[in-house]
Amino acid sequence: MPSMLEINPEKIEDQRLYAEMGLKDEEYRSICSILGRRPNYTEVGLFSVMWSEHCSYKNSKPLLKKFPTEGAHVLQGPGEGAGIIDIGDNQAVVFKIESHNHPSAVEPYQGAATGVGGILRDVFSMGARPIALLNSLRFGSLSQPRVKYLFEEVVRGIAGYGNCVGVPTVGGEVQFDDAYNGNPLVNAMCVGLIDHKDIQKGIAAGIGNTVMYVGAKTGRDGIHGATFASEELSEESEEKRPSVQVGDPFMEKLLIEACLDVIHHEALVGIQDMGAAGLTSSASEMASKAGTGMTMNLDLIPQREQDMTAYEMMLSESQERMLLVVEKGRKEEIANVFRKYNLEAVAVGEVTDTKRFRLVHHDEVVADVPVDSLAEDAPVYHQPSRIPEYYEEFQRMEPYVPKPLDYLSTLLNLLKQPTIASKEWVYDQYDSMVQTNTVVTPGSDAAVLRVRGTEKALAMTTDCNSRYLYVDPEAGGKIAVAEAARNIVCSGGRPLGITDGLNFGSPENPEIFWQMEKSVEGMSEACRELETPVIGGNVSLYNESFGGQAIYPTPIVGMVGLIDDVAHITRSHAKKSGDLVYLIGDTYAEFGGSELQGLLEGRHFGKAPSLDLQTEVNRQKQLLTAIRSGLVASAHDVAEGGLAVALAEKLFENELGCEVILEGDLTSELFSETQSRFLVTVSKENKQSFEHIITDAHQIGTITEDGVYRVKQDTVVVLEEQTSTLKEAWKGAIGCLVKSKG
Amino acid sequence: MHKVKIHITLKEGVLDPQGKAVQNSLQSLEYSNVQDVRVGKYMEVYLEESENLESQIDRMCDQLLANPVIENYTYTIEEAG
Amino acid sequence: MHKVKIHITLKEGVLDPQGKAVQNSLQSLEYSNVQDVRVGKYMEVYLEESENLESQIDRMCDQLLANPVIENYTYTIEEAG
Amino acid sequence: MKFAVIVFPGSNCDRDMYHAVKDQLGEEADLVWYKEANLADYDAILLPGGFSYGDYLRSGAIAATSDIIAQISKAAKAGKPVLGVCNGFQILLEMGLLPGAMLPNEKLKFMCHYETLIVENSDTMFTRSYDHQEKIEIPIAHGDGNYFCDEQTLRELRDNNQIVFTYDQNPNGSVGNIAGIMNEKGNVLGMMPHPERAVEALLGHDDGRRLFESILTHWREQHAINA
Ligand SMILES: Nc1ncnc2c1ncn2[C@@H]1O[C@H](COP(=O)(O)OP(=O)(O)O)[C@@H](O)[C@H]1O
Ligand SMILES: [Mg+2]
Repeated sequence: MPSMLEINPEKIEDQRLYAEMGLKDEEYRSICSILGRRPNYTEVGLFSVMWSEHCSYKNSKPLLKKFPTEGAHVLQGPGEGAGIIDIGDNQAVVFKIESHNHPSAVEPYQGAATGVGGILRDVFSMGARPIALLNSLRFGSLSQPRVKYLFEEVVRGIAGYGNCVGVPTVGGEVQFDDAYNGNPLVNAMCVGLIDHKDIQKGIAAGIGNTVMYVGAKTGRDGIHGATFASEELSEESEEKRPSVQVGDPFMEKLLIEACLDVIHHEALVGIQDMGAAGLTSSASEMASKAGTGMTMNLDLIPQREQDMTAYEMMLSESQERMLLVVEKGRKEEIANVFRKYNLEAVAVGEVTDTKRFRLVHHDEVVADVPVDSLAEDAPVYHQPSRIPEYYEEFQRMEPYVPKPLDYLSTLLNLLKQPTIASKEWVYDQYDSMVQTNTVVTPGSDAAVLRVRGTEKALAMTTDCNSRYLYVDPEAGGKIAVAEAARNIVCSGGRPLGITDGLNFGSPENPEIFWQMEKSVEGMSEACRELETPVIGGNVSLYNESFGGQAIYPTPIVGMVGLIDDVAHITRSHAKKSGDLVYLIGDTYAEFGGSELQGLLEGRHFGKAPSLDLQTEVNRQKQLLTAIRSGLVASAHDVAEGGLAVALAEKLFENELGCEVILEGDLTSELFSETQSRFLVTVSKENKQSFEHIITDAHQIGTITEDGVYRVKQDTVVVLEEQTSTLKEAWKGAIGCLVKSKG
Repeated sequence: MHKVKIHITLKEGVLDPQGKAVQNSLQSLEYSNVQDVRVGKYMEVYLEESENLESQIDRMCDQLLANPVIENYTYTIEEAG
Repeated sequence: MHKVKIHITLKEGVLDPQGKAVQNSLQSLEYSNVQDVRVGKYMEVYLEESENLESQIDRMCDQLLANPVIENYTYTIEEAG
Repeated sequence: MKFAVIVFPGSNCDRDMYHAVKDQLGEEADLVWYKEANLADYDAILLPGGFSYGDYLRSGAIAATSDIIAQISKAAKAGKPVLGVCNGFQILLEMGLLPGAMLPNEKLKFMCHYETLIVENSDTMFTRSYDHQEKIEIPIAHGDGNYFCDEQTLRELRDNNQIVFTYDQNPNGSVGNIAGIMNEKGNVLGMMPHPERAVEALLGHDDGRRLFESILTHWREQHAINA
């Protein structure tokens, strides 16, 4: 019973009560030796949340070190609420991704909504105005009623929160695969814009300064949320959590405006959101970063419930709360800023020079531990890693080649796969236009927002094809980064950097740890070659379903790019008939992990498509040059479903037709998922200049007026259908699956 | 025919932002004697005769009408024309 | 202290999209004996003692809690600890 | 001309409205926080979209009880143009300045995309720059945009030419395909679609621009007469 504060330290040790909070025996012993005594109940609680994977990255730290994090334009790398990259004119872009997988599995609406709320706070606590939200979602098969429910509620939750706070949700991705049946993934990304001079830090500097609490009152929500997020989902986890966190986007909206006001107040020293592990992590991290200590009087914490214990208050994950450090004697001025928005800011503590984290409740010291021991001294585990049997087998296999097929019905089936089908059912529920900066709304390769008052624009996307990562985590990791960059480049942007959301199974399983290791290595290499440093991210482990089945390795890449001039903004859709269709890059028979393989075989195996990073970099540079020279009418990367699908997607928006002539093995030409390819349209006048810049572009056909999708081999028509028929299949597929019974 | 009146309320301890907003609004409208407000749902379900009516309603509530993670429900059954 | 239980329901003749959606879901979950569903709101308002309690509650409902164009309300008053 | 954009707690299209007037129309505009309002000096009142008070209880209901409402009513009575968009429309309904009420969208989902509107009445201070029955592209973004009124009210709206915009393809179940209505006097307009989101070709369409231009032209004429 967590509320029984007076369970004495001896009993905690004797009955190993610390284990129930997620601490291992050796971790408990190490706490005893740090303190020179046994910790009391509250203190065990503090350590248990701060030393959880979610807060300490104890299993993933050694891997995260591999990421390149530096670059000429990086103003803030990993470590603060969100990373920051310079975009010129004394402005910068701030972004970060975060997972809310486990809460969403239990209560999908609130889980997703509070995920959005949390990532927003990470961004505005840096002093940035949130300008866009994206997300990346994974669900099991839509034929299962529970999955349908999760999918509908997660989307509704994201919409409910994002729409209310007035930050447009401009993009994302959704994939469906049996690997996520018991464990959906809900990752939310926020992008913000900031003037250099406004950049804030979460530090508790200045001995004697005042610690202030702002926002929603503390309730008993989500106690042990952080440890919960670090454990495998079990039947009991539904019981374990007394109450789910409920989000209040209205409160968040007030907090955004108030915090963006208060950062201009000279008495503000530091500001941080209360995320996972609530008060404990925000307070101890702020002090630890400043090299100070902190004392808090818990009687002063605004409380929603009666008789809350110190343990409950410190571990509560009530939403919409912020912690501020302000100059001594000036709390009234700060409180006034918040009062305008009907928010209360209350003094709850003081910065000390003791380097200790000291909590007083009802006139008693209820915790007194070294600050760094919470925030810095969590153990680091180097988990053993082992190559999985399945991977070695996949590597030994002969290349998978699909049996001969009917091209048209294959294309129709692919377009109806929920992973490929139009995501309009999803993004129509998101307000993608509020703030009136969205130039390219969902439905193209990347979303694009202009930067008001300048000629510039920002392109942004989330990407990760976890099927490739399953068959080959290293190759898949590279591809995830490269694909994100392709989407940015196709939109006319230069990739600036990434934030990553690492979603994996249990790191204590050596084969899973191997997947983590290889994914990170692949991503790191791609980031180095593409010059997109990792400026922040999030780790979500133990994503396994009831049966202990781990999800596919899913390291999501959130990427932002800079478009120098709004005139360069390019969309994926073909614009007009008569334009020439080019395929950039060559095609090989690569089907391991492909949509077609999934469709025909019901599973994924073999080798992932190969990726040559040098080729990738060169093509992206050339394409960007051509776009900036005004030579490209539309650009789209070739991804799931291969050229046949990419071509169809190009025609839908304006219901145009095409006549394309292909040579060689048509199954591969149409459906292979060879990497580093782009499909672009170019107006006739620009033919020569375009071909001059792009060295490996093949003109494969033209856009036509008649609204017919037509592919020929030599002079023989091999695939022909009305674009509108294809579009109908693609557009309605997800809505149909959601509605259908079963 | 039966008319089933179902009340769905948030479990204790679960944040009720809507209730709070209504409470604040009432208080600022000079109803200063308002102490607390909780907002829930009320449904009227009209059901044809069936066996095991109660267990059927329980299942409906558990499966669809209420979210057992954060909500409680109660109901009463009346005869309806 | 009083606990006021307020029921707010849509007037007859006003379309109830939520009720319809719930009804359809129930029917598709094999509760084919469901004839009709109406969804409304249920509020619990805790009030300190005051004079003219009933007329106060009426005013609250008219001013804020219910929209007379589309909704009706009823309430009951209980004593609360 | 001087516009007041009223900001309630939870408004979120306030800046969009402000930019539409200030940057696109080139007229004066202020963001006016609901607590500190004195509206006497303004020539027009704009109620922006968003989720005032979280849209808890009913969209717009709580905002419609705040102190500033009296001043908005006063401005409306004085004949000043009052435009409520989306949540602003919902507030006007809850205030009783316009008849009817909003229900949740028929499909119970929030929707955000462009819709084709038909200008049913181009003889108003808000729509004089449009042609009668002209089709225009304006985005919607709402969860509770299903306009309801009883038959009697609908008849009156029709008889008095108070229906200003209808949807070409009804997206939300609104009675009579109604997208926007005005009061009898013609100076208070409420509409669910967002004209302030459609004032720049860069963002897709600029059909919304003429709505603001209409208000300005009307005001200039009035002033020329009065002066
Ligand atoms: N969960 C989502 N939220 C918002 N937009 C989405 C979501 N999923 C997909 N989209 C949008 O749909 C379009 C197509 O997505 P996708 O097929 O994943 O494109 P790509 O393969 O080019 O990354 C993109 O514009 C994307 O932003
Ligand atoms: Mg793409």
